[in-house]
Amino acid sequence: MPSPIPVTPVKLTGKDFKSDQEVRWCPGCGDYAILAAIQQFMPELNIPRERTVFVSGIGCSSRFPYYMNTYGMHSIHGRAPAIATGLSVSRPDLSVWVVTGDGDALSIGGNHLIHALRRNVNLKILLFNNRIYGLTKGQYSPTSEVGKITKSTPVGSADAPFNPLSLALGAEATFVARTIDSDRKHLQSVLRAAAEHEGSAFVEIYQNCNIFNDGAFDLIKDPATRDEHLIRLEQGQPITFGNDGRFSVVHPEGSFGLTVQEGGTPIIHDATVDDPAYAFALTRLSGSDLTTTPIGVFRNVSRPSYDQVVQKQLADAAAEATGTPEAMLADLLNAGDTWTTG
Amino acid sequence: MPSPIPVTPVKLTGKDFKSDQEVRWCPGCGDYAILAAIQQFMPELNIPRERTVFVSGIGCSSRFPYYMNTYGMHSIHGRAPAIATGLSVSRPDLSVWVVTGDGDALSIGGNHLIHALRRNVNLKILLFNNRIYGLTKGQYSPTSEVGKITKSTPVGSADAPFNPLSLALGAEATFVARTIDSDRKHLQSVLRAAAEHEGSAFVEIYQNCNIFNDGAFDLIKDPATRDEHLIRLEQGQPITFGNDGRFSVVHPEGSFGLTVQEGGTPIIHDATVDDPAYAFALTRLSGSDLTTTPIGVFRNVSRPSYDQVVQKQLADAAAEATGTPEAMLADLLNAGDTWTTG
Amino acid sequence: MTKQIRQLDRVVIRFAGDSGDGMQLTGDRFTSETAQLGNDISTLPNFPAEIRAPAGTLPGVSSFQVHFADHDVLTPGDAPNVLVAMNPAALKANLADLQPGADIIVNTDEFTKRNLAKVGYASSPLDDDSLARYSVHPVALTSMTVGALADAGVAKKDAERAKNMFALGLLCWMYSRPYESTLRFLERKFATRPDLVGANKAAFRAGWNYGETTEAFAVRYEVKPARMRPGTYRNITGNQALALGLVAAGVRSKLPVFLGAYPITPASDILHELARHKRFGVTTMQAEDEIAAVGAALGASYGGALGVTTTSGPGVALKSETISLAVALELPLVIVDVQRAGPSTGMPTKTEQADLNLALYGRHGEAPLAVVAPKSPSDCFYAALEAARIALTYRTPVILLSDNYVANGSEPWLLPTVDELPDLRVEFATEPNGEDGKTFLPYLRDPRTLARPWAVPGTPGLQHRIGGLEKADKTGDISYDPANHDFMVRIRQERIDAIPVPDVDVEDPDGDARVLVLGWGSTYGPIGAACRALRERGLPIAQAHLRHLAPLPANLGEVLAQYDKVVVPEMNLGQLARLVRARYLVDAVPFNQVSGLPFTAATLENMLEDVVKNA
Amino acid sequence: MTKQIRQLDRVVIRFAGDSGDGMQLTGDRFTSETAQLGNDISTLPNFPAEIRAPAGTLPGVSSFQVHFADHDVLTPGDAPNVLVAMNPAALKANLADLQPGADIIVNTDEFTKRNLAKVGYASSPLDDDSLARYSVHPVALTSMTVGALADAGVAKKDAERAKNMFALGLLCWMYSRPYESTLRFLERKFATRPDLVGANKAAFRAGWNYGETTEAFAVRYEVKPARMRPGTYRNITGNQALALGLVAAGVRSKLPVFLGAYPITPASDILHELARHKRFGVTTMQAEDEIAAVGAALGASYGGALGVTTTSGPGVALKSETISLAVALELPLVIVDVQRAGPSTGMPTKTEQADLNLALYGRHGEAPLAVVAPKSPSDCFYAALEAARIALTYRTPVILLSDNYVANGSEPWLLPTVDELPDLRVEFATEPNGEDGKTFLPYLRDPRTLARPWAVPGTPGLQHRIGGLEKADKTGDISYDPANHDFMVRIRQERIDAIPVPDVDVEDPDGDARVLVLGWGSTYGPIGAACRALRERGLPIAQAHLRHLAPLPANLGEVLAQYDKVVVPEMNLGQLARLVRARYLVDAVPFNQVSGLPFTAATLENMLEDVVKNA
Ligand SMILES: Cc1ncc(C[n+]2csc(CCOP(=O)(O)OP(=O)(O)O)c2C)c(N)n1
Ligand SMILES: Cc1ncc(C[n+]2csc(CCOP(=O)(O)OP(=O)(O)O)c2C)c(N)n1
Ligand code: SF4
Ligand code: SF4
Ligand SMILES: [Mg+2]
Ligand SMILES: [Mg+2]
Repeated sequence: MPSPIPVTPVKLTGKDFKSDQEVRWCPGCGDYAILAAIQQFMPELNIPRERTVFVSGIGCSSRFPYYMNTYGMHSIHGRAPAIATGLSVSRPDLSVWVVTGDGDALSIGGNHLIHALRRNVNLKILLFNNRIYGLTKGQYSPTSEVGKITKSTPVGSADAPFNPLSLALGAEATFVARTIDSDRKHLQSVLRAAAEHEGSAFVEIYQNCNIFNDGAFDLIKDPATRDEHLIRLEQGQPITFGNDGRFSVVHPEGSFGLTVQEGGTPIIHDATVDDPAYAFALTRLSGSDLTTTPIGVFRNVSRPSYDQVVQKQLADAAAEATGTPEAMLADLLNAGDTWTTG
Repeated sequence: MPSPIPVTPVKLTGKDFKSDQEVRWCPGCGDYAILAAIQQFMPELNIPRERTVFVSGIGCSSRFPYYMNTYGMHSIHGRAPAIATGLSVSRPDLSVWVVTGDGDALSIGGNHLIHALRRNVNLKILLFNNRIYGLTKGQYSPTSEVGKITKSTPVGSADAPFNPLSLALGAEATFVARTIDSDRKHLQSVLRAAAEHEGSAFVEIYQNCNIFNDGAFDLIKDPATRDEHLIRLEQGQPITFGNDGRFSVVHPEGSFGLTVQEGGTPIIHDATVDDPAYAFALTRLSGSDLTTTPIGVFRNVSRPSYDQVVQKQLADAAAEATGTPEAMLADLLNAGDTWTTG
Repeated sequence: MTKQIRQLDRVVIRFAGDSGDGMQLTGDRFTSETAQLGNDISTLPNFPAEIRAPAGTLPGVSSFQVHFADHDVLTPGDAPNVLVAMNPAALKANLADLQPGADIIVNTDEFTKRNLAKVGYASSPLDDDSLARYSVHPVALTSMTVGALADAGVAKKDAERAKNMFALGLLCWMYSRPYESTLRFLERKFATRPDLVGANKAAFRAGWNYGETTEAFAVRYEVKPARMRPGTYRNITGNQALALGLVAAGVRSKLPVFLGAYPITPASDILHELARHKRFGVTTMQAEDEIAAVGAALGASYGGALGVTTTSGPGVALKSETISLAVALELPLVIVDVQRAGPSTGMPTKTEQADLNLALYGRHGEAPLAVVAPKSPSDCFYAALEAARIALTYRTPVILLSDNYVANGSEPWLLPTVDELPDLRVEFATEPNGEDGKTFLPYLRDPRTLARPWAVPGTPGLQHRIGGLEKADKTGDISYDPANHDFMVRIRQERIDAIPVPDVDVEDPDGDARVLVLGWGSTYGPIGAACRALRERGLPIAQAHLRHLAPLPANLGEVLAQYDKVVVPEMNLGQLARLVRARYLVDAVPFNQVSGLPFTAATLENMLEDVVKNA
Repeated sequence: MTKQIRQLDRVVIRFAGDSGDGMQLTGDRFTSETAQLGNDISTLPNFPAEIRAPAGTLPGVSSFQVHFADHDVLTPGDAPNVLVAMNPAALKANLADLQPGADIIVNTDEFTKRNLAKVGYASSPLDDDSLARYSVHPVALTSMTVGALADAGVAKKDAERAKNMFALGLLCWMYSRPYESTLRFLERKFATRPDLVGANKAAFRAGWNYGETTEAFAVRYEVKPARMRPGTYRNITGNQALALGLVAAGVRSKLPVFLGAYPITPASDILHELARHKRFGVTTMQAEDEIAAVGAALGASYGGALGVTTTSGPGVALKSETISLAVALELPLVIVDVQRAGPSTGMPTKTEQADLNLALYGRHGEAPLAVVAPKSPSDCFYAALEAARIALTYRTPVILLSDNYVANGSEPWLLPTVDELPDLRVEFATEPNGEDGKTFLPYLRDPRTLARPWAVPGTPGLQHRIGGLEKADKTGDISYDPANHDFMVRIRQERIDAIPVPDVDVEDPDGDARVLVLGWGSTYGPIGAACRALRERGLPIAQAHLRHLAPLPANLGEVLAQYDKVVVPEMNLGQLARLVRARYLVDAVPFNQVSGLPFTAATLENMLEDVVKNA
């Protein structure tokens, strides 16, 4: 099916996507890097700015739309996927992006998120995961590690976090990926794949909150440790990492999960396998501790989007319709048992 | 840790668990069988009736608490897990059960459900899944098959359903099981395992709504077809089914999922493996079409319950406390910089 | 045998039986036939919250009341003249509502020991003199139906099920109703089961013939057509009319309609109805919950659709936060609240008007919006159009307060032509509106409507961002400026207050009334009937009925000032009364009934009689 | 050099700087020292919504105002006498609020070209005559601090950061504040970084010495202690006091406190504070959202705890449906709404009183509950106890309407002894209460309180089921009976209306006022200050302030009737005014400011002067 989104007539640049609003995150916040990466990336899509909409909830990350010279809505806490669903379903000619945080998407907004994924609404959902509530000044979030000490949990949080990608897969997501604020190229490669995907694309972006959870992802960012912990998934490539690729991600016989081994036969990454069990196994490689953390596209499979089905139902109905809307309305009003007096 | 729930001094019977309220489901509704099975089962637990609480949301299924001679709350749509969490966490001496429907738990209540599971709150959650909205007279639900024709979807629903067990596993559930209204023995065996589990136990019960979705589970209930489609999971046993066990559930080499094969080497069921990838793979065996549907306990692993951690934090704080609450309060009020005038 | 034919001016019939007895269908058919005869009608269905409570029990009773007359009727009638009781439960549950002398047609087959015991009848009321005050017609409905269908080739269960058609046939004979449309209806309904078409038709005819031939019924009645405004009519329920009004709003605004809804009694039928009209470009989305439903509708409005969400009280409560966002965004949005009895889950199938406060005040911060209410089933059509008009023209959320009584009740509707419906076309912004000719100011207001421009995504050059944080006047940028906030809070209120709405009409035929009854929404019928009855008795009384609750009609203060006494009957504890007291400092006296049932005309007549006599 | 010492009766100082400059801490310390000196105090912090807006910008300015006096003060002061401006943005953002002649201490080091440009200063205001009306003290705060710490062994960045302590030292010298507690505080705060303890102490001393030695400051001031009721005091913010009130309610009721909360500005600090008091058996749960938070609190109440939930307006909107359930269940529940500016996200760090309507009416159906509001920071303690008392005694949800102004403002609090706090013990049901001695009737009411029994799970023999469907009187069984519903709706209203609350006091010292100012909540301070000022000018005026908004005090009608004119100042568009107008048909005149800022006493004084003179 050809995309209903028109192509931009003039080539745009990253600068075209900067709005006139002053950016107001804390100096050093990872959100800056993500913003810059996205602004630079957008022209690639050849979508006119006016056909692009960013919808966000509430949180530091959710300030994002203000900084993009596209249409945008900074909505309310947790509800961006729901609002974006209405927009996307009714306007197939738009490219609709959701920007959200770990609290916004997974705490208050968890239900809308999983339903958007289940429905496969044509949304690109970017979850800026800093594992903390930034805007409300540092409470733990549903992605904070167990025992996290924050203002609201002075002796440590009592609950296990979500693994956002596992949750997304459990919710039947068709596209699931992870990337990092600090790696612009990787971030953009993931966005590229997400943008090409028809249906919901769920992208977790690890983002540093240098005020309330500084260094949360240092293990996989710091050049000194990064290579020993970060696993880059590449379609069709064996999954290895570590200095000189000394670690392999292997699939032990009889096991359903994956483990990391020095040497060994790495599995070949294939995000397109239909059974989500593989991608699910991949998501379990990393927990809160990040020791073996895959980034890249975990799953990328095709299933009709909600938007497509709804539009098809509308088109089918329209095709059967005869006469002007006014005439049809007159018929509708006069339908059923009527009688005339006079 | 010894259970904080006392043991009943006198042996109870199923009749003791019947309340004086007239049961008001449609004649033939699967809810009757579930009710009878649970009433018969409860005495086994040796828990006094007054220590047992059923909390439900809204829906046909959610009428359940009225019929149990225990404490009970028929709350509001979707919120039972949240309300039960507050009760369970603050009252470790109670056995708290949640009764919910596919709409109640997975549509409006999806967020509370996944968070209760993530936290591992000590709740036994029974989801009566009839794949339809019964109480509101027959709209499709998040477990209805794609293309379902209902009052709200006259040309078919446009969205893929949840697999409730996959979702639960994606949400870090520690105990996940499935059973059927019509198989009392199986139902009770699953309840037994759920009751023994410390933390959240999530049990999906296939339930026939003979008014709005009659026969939804006939394939796995009808003696003529049942044995060829229903897979009974038994801990430590090979997973086979079909007449004379002619089908095996096998784990093809290199695969992360499971498939069904005539003959072949069946895998041995082990619900206690820590990696949820196995249980997840099991849940993918069955989709909306029920052709190969496992029932039984999919996953049963141990992780501290939210209740335990919270109680421990309270106990630790109490252990450090000195003096009467009144004296401590006086100290608290007088803490920090004070000054006295006179 | 020739039967006597007696003329009546009005009749109230109640069909009552078990939930499984098909009473709603029976009532519907009778109503439809009656409508075609040209009587004026009003109906009131009444069914249990349970889908199918245990057969034969009191909570399982389902009933349908129809009032028809040779003049215009305003209510479904207070006390039935005729009760059709399909079992002992139906008899017991409804007896107290009957007038003395009423006809009771009972299905004797169901008066078994077991069934009697189920509802606590020690002995059969048919056998003692407890029904002496009524005119009882015992009819073996089930067995006669089964007998009549002996050769119809259907299972006994199906034959038994057709007993409602037997009853309908009998009633149609009694009241001289035409039956062609019912026969056609049966053909449509059972299109895939020709055997059932035959069986049901046969049962209907058997009932008719039974009336014609048996001696048990000596009299037939006729109710002459009412003199109604000439035109084409159909019978319609409030929920249907409301759905059609939304479809019409789409056609007349040339905008796609997007409904985000989560099922809830008694609003679900609007979703069901709209789901069938995709050919009009109507999208219906069953959302995961009420918050998502209103969110999706708001998202669609943002994209240039007419966003609508339908629900009942609990749903409005959940939607509050998002409605507050819609107030801040100043986008069109129609929120339909089909009220039911609360608080909490309350009595989902019963009626109430207790969400007025919620509609007016149920949001955090100062978050004003418009509120309208329909006064009758067919008026739901026009109320929906009016809600859409205000939403689209003034870019504001509008709450439409229907209730279970109008939603499920029905009445004849004089069908409008499409042309006479209001033109709801809107203009989207397409050009920069800044003084420099280049800037777009999303919060620059139209001086006439105080509405901001509706610049939908896809419009080149008008990219802008909106959100829930306070916005600077004109630019819409985030602003924490104190003076700006004060200004924006006031202008949001002002723009609602300034919406021009029609003056409220006062019905005071002789102009000599000293008492005014002020109502809103679904109480229109009973209040009107009570006023009419009083006037007929020579007691002058004036009636004013509000369609617009926010803003209030400009002339309301004046109207209230003209009367010595203002009475406000409501199915709540006095919410409108409080509003007008605060606004006009008028000692408006509330009269409240919060029983889940509509006022009867008699209740109001009694109360108002006292007021008028003491005024 | 000997300095002149001048006596003042009151001073208002505002510390202003960048979000990263530590102004809140500086203000806090100054306040604490001042409090210990025995002055009466009131404070007002004011910080941006952004966590850390770009350095040097106007939106990034954070300020803290403290008003201290030798007499009791009611507000943080209208116009500062002294402004400490750490950079050009701080100067620009605050200048308009100053009195002519005010002292301005500026950190000249920050007045660079770049910083000036950031806020749109073409040239430095220090160099032209734009500050001629003020007494400007240019101080090179940063470089002097760095200089003073040259040998302190800390990094330059840390040295620069200590400039707020230099400023504090200087101000402490100017106003003759004791500094021991600040030095102790620094030791505690930087316990793990002895180098920073030293550096900050040194910076503080350097600031002090700078005042003492430089010629730039010729005068020192003294403000004598206020005559306050004897006792032990501490300085406390509203949020802290509220949290302590809840702890106290737990201790005095001997019940565990369960807080279900979802973080939201400006309520989060109550969660933070309560999370630290587990030793009192206080459980705090950070829930997944507001609905879960109130749900968990209600679940805990059902289990016999004092269930509490804390939030702000958007959260209350989301909780509405569950609060309605709590109304139906008749269980104790305290809902704290720390109001902020709305609608929608509004201005989260600004104050407002616009949730009164929401608290009173924001639920579907007739769902009455009790509403109380604190009038000052320390009063939050007592308001929390009162909310708990009503919730526990009358088994009802209670909404406590705090707001950002009292929540973050602070004042000295005369500490109560534990014994004088109300006894909140409750009795759980333990025995059947039916006439037969065997049945348990969960909705049989205590004739005195109209409360139903609180039978917590675990109580043998009292098993019962409750829910949101309408309940039969006494038995609590599901009931659709019309008369029962009408009864239950009315009794739910009646039981709230019948809660005995103290009469409202009127402050009318000479008894000759003809104008009454009626307020509620956080406007107490500015209204009181305005009334006092008017009286001092010989203009009589009466003040009444409501703690209870539902039910209203029994004597309120009488009180209102005694005055010719009633004025209701509110930080909303007239919500209380509408309430009393409707209830008492009194022409109460609203006076509204919805700017996100508290009223200044001067604003009210001007307005009231007009009213009094024209009354
Ligand atoms: C209904 C509602 N509840 C709570 C809040 C307060 N709030 C704003 S953002 C936020 C969480 C922010 O965390 P996250 O989504 O992780 O975003 P971040 O700031 O970390 O980017 C909360 C609780 C709100 N604005 N609205
Ligand atoms: C807030 C709210 N929204 C909607 C409803 C209406 N409602 C009641 S039950 C229900 C769904 C029932 O489906 P399910 O949970 O599957 O239960 P079942 O009746 O099938 O057992 C709905 C939508 C409600 N009571 N409250
Ligand atoms: S608080 Fe954290 S997430 Fe928010 S802007 Fe600052 S650094 Fe970024
Ligand atoms: S509607 Fe369906 S689920 Fe509900 S009671 Fe009837 S049969 Fe059972
Ligand atoms: Mg975050
Ligand atoms: Mg269901």
